[in-house]
Parts: sequence; C-alpha cells; structure tokens
Amino acid sequence: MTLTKLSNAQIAWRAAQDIADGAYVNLGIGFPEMVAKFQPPGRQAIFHTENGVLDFGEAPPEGQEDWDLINAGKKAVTLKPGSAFFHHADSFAMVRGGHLDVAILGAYQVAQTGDLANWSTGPKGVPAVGGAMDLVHGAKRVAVITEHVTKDGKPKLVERCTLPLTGVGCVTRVYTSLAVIDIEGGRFVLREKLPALSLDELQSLTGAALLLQGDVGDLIVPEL
Amino acid sequence: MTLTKLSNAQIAWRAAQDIADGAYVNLGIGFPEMVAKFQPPGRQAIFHTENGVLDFGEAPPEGQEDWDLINAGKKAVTLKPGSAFFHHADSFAMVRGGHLDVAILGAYQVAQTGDLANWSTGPKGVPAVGGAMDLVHGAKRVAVITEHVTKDGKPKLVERCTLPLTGVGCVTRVYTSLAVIDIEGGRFVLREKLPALSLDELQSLTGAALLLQGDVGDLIVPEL
Amino acid sequence: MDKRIATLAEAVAGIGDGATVMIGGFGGSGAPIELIHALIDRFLATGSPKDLTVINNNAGNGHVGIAAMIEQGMVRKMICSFPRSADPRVFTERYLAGQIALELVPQGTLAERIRAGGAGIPAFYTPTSFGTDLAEGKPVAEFDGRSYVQERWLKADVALIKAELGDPHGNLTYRMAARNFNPLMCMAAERTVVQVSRIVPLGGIDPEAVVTPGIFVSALVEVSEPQQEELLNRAGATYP
Amino acid sequence: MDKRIATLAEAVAGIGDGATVMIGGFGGSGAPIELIHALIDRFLATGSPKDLTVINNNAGNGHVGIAAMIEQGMVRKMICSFPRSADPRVFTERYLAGQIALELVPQGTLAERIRAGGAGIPAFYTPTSFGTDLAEGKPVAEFDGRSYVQERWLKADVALIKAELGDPHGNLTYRMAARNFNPLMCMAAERTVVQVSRIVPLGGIDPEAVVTPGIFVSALVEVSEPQQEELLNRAGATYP
Repeated sequence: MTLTKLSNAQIAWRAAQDIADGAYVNLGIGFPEMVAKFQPPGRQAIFHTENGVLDFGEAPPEGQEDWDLINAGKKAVTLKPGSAFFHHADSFAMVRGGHLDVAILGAYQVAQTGDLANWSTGPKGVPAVGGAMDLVHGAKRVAVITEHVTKDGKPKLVERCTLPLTGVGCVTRVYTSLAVIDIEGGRFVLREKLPALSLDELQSLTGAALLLQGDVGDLIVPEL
Repeated sequence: MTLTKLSNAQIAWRAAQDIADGAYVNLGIGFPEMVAKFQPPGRQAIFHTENGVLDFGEAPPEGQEDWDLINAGKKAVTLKPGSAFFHHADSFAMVRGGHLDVAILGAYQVAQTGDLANWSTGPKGVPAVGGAMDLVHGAKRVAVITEHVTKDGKPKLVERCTLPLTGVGCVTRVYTSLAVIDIEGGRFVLREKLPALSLDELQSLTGAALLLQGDVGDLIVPEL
Repeated sequence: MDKRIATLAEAVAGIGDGATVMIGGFGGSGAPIELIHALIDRFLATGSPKDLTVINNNAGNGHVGIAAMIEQGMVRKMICSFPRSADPRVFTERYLAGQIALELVPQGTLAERIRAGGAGIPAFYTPTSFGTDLAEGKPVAEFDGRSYVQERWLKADVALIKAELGDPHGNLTYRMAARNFNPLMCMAAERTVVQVSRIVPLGGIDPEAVVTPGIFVSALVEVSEPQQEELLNRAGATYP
Repeated sequence: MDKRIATLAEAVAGIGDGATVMIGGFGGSGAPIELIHALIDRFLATGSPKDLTVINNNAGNGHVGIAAMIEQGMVRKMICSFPRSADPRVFTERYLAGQIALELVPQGTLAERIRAGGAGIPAFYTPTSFGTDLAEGKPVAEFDGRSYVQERWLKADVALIKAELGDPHGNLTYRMAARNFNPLMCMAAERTVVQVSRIVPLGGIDPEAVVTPGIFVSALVEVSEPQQEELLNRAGATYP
C-alpha cells in the first residue's frame, strides 16, 4: 500500500480541532501531549496534569527548567496567568468527578465496545499504570489518538481487546492515521477517512465492522 | 442533701487539668467551651472548631466581631499566631481520622459501655445533630463533662442509654459535678469524688455500679 | 474563556423547579446572601423556582437568606446537619406542620458526602452514626474489626457559593472561616455560581493560594460589599 | 509546643524494621531527598530500618532517593502507581529477580486511598480499574446502574515529607507542583516528619495560605537548600 497515512502530528492536529474554546483537557503522556500544539486560533483550552497543575503552558527553554514545575510525564512546563496548584486527591477529584471535558489518550487496542487497552502489553516486565485507569472514568469525553494498525500491520481497532484492559466501555471517539471513528452502541461508526482510501481498504485494516451513518467526511489535514 | 456540688466552671476546670501541653482539642458547643478558660499555666492546647479553624482564641471585645471568624457554636472568636483555615472535609478528616487528642462533650446520658446520648431528647421537636456524631468517633480520647444527675434528680450515668444514641462505646472518661469516672471494660470505674461525699451516696446518684480500682482520689477544685 | 457575568439575576436564571441546590455557608459565615435573595426575587416575579431541595449545614436563621426562601415556600426539602439557629422559627414551624421535609445528616458526613459527589466516589464507609437512629436503613460493614456505615455521595444541580477573590477563569479564594462548605459544594454541582467580593485579573491570585481551581466554577458575579447574615439578623432584617 | 528538631538523623530515628513508610513526591518533584538519605545513613550505620514497605507514586529513579533505598536492600515492598522512570534499573532488576514485591495501584486510587487513611474512611468505591486486572479480588458494587470497585484506606507508620515553609506548630506550604502527594501523606501516617526549606516563626504563614495544618505534622527539620532528584540524576549522582 502506498497510501500516505497521517503523521502523528497530523493525527494530533485533527484531534485538536474538536476541542472547544475553554475546554478542560487532559492529554496522556507521550504522543497525546502533542495535541496541545495545535489549538485552533481563537480557541484556548485549559490543560490539566494529574500531578496537580491546571492551566500550564509549554516547556521552558532548555536550562530554564524548574523541576518543581512538571507535568505527569515529568517534563518541565511553564505557568499561564490563571493557573492553580492542588494536591493529588483534588487532582483526581477533577478526573474521576467528571470535571474534565476531554481526555485524549494513546492506545494499544480499542474495542468497538469502547474498551481501551493502553497500559500493559502483557505479563512480561514491570507493570506500570499511572493515571490511565482514572482518566478513562472521568472526562465527559474520552478520545484516543493512534496509528490505525500496529507496526506489523495488525488492527488496533478490534472487536474485543486481547491485551489487559485500562477501562471498560469508556472511549467514544478514535482519531487514527487513516480515519475518525466514533463508538456508539457497541459499534465503530466511521465519520471521516482519508480521501484516497476506499471503504474496503479501510475495513480490511480494521478488526471490527465499520458502520456507516450518513455521509463519511474527508479527513483532510494540513502539512505539518 | 446539702452537699456542695461543683459548678459548671469547676467541672470544666477539672477537665482542663487532664489536657496535655500541645494537645489538639475540640470542645463541644456550649458548656464544654468553658474548658478553654482553664488551661493550666505553662500548657497550651490547640483548639479545633468543626467549621474550619485550628488554633483560635477567645471571643473579641463586643463590637469587634468579624462574623467570618466564628466557631462551631457560631460565636465570634479570634486568631492566634499559627492558626490555619481549611474546608469542612479537611476539618472532619481531622476529626474522624483520629488526629484530635481530646474531644470534650456534654451529655444527656452516658452508659457504662461508653455509649453517649447528647443530641436528641426524643422524637418531639426539630432534630439537630451537627458534628456530635463525628466527634465521638475521631478523637483519641472522648471525655464528657456533665452534671451528675438531671435537674429532677435522675442519674445521667446509666447502665444503658434510653435516649437516642450519639455514638456506641465512645466515651472513656466522665467529669461530673460530683466525681471523675473512667469507663473501662464496660464498667464505670470511680477515680475521684468530692471528699464530703460517701461512696454510698455517690452510688445512689449513679444509675450503674461504680467499680473501685485502687485508691479513689479526692476531687478538689479551686473556687472559681 | 471568561466566566464573569454581570448581574445576580443572570446568575440565578437557570435554576429550575424541583432543582437540588447546594448553598454554601456555615450559619451566616460564607452564606451567599445576595445570590439567595436574587433567587427569591426571581421566584416572586415568576413563581419559579419552587419545590427546591436545599443542601446547607443549617436551615436558615431569622427572615433572610435560606430562612426567607423557606418563608416564601420555595423549599420542599432541607438536607442539613443542624436546623437550629438563634431564630429558627421559619423552618421549625413549617417542619412541625409537615410542610417541609428534612434529611438530617451528621455534619462531617454531610461534608464528606458532598466531597464524594465532587470526587466521583459514589459511596464510602464512615464510623459516624453507627448504632444510632441516623444509620437506620443504611448498609453497614466491618473493617479490621470495627463497624462502619455506608454513605452515598451528594450532588446538586446548582451550587450557590460565596467567595472572596475570583479571576475570570473562576479560580477562588475565601475569607477566613467563610470557606467551610463552599469549596466542597463547588465540586459537587452540575453548575456552580459564585458571588465574589472582588474580581481580579487572570494572574491576580497566586496559583499556590487558589483554594478552588476554576475547573469547579461555572460563573461568577462580583458583589463588592456582601451582606453578612449575622448582622442582618441582629438588625431584625427581613427579605424581601 | 515546638515541633522543630535539629538534625535529619533525629528526624528518622524512630523508624523501625518492617515499618510502612509513605514518601512524598511525584518523581523528583516534592521528594524529600535529604530525609531519605538520612534514613539510608542510619541503615548503613546500624542495619536498620530494613524490610520496609514504601508508598510513593514511583519506585525510584537512578541511584539516589528511593532507588538508593532499594539498592541498599532496605525495601521489601513498593506500593506505587508507576514503577518506571528515566532510569528504573534498580527497581526493575530486583523486581524481575523476585527480590522486591509490588502492589500496583492506579494513581488516583493511590491518592484517594491515602486521603481515606487520613480522613478515617476505611473503604470507598471508585469506577477506576473496574473490569481490569487491577480490580481482581476486590469487592464490586453497583450504584445508580454503574459498576464500582471497593478500595481500602492506606495508612503508614511514618511519612517522610518535603515542604517549602513550616512554622513551629507544623503548618506547611509547598512549592508549586511539589505539593502532589505530600499533603495527603501528612494526614495518613502515625508520625509525619517534614523537611522544610525554611522555618518561619509562628504567624509567619498566612492562615489562609496554610496547605497542611500543623495537626497533621509530628516534627520538622530545616533543609535550606534541598537537592532536586532530577538534577542529581542528570549529574549521574549515586548515594551514598
């Protein structure tokens, strides 16, 4: 297949377009953090980090880090006017209590039921979970950004997760390198796909049936 | 009977003698608040009030009240250097979490099992509980100060409470107008009594058996 | 994003009949008198909102604030720990006449249930009230040999809050013991409306001094010289 | 009452073999490096304390702080949410060799269990981990049609805490995001020992700015230029 799939930055860009002005957002560690760079002009989201900061900004210039001012990924960040500090119990009250508008997370697998597997690839090695299991049960909207398939070409969108679950029935939208897919009533509903990609091709790269409801939009993302 | 029983102030004085320097103390609304006046010289307790102040001081002069600075009895208080404000959940974390050294409460009835009834005199009228039920389950030591008998001469120290309970098995010491009595192993153990009062007289005013363990001290309190 | 609104009337506009309303304050300290009175104004003008369930530590004092709401017949039920006050007649008479319902909750349990509502904790166990009439009908369980009562979270449609400073994002501070239930109620309502004594610009509150982060606040309105319930009652005030 | 103590050695003197020790911090931010190293010094000098259960968000990084405790063989078990770091080798090797036990707890559940320990709440329900491997063996219950997992409180014999300002009564403030688990752990330990960057006189902290009231603090020691774990690791530091 010679299809040009979206880059990580482009997936992050697409996810950022759905974040409303003034939304409270938590971005998972790693790839999802990139979403913060692509806030549409005129909109300003407020970012939450589990370790106890609301409304933090981008990384400081190298050498100017303050290691008491970090995000959940333990990277140095900066403050914006209107930021606030709080302890971990208050921070996860924000998460679990339904106060975040959006959480955007990475995934190993997402099932058509909304189940998410993103914390463990199995019994080998040292298990580590962090805040992932809390985040999936708090935000009003839990979205995933991910490659559409694994490095060896296996579907990441599946009927049923085979890896250890992070949460049950929690994901409502998936932004992939090929498509935007909602999860509704236990089914994948295709919303947008790369224009060059046929429905059949997309279905063949997806581990569960793609439902169509109304028009499928073109997934068009700028060069980044 | 012409016995001179202790005044409320004297009962409060006696209770205050058992409060160690640096103890964290909650005094119930009303009569127990009087205990704060009688801290022995050289000792300083830190007083907690349920509505969210630690280390408050006595009432301000009339006309200088700030009605945002009140105690649980809704009386104006003052601050001492080293005081702190906190919200109600943190305040009752202090209570329920076992962080207070002593709570001193009033009582309608105390049973030899340590059960306390101090919030309701029965189904008539408007029930109101406040923080009483929390306080009896938090402090390391829950003490009661009370008249030894009711206004019409009935025992307040009883085998079993007949009034609605505030808490089960929570009181460990009772300071009355006649005696100091510990509750141990489901029995009243007499520690001190007014010197002019015979054991038989005290027993006749008490609704459950008084156990003796070692010497009974003289309950001697200054004129106040 | 700017959560500031201009008028008290706007602040209380969305509250519907039958709503559950948390109202901050412990007695008069931290009570949002102006928001409450704006709600009464709306009721007098429109007949709504009525049949409210009000959650507060108390049940009103004198003839202002929550007592005035009850007096106007807006309140169907009180959830509180201590429905007594210096002058509790408004609640007392209606309660004894069977015109208002009461759910009596120990004060610490009330605070913890509200926090649980805000923190996504549907139920918890507490030693408080075990073996008493107030535990009747509630599940009990034993942990490490001690008995506990299961309590459920409390949530509300709206919280009416009084704070000291607020910025456009809704970050708040409180004045002394007026803090009490206010930060907890901010967390536990679908919509949290705050009267603040002073609105400051973004960055006007030290991020380490913020007590309620703005994520818990929906709207704020400045009331620069707020009334104190205690002083109103000492002056024999009534509302309206 | 004066909770100040003079030396780090005194601060960690009472911790016994087999103790459960909460250690504040999220990664290096808020980690009480000097208290941890004082505990290692004691172990090296006396062989005690050993067989510790350590509660922290992480499981050490590099060869300082908690990683150095593990490296010295003082730790029997870690209770944490994320035993990974830039350089997690010390924990990883011992874990894979079966030399150290791990109780993995979701981060928010870890925070809430510690708070519950401090607040006298023996158990609570949370949606977190429902239907996952981490809920195995735990009671579940349904509330309002949704499923939840029951979690127990966490308490400790000792908490080692890093704060910014402290007064002689133990009132504390924290520096920025170094707050994290520290205020919760203060509440949940039998004995709470704090290293502060500066001790101020009574009254030196605005009562409204106090984050941890002194009632939760047993002892404090001034460490005026505390080390930052992140910088130590970037410099390749090891302890001792």
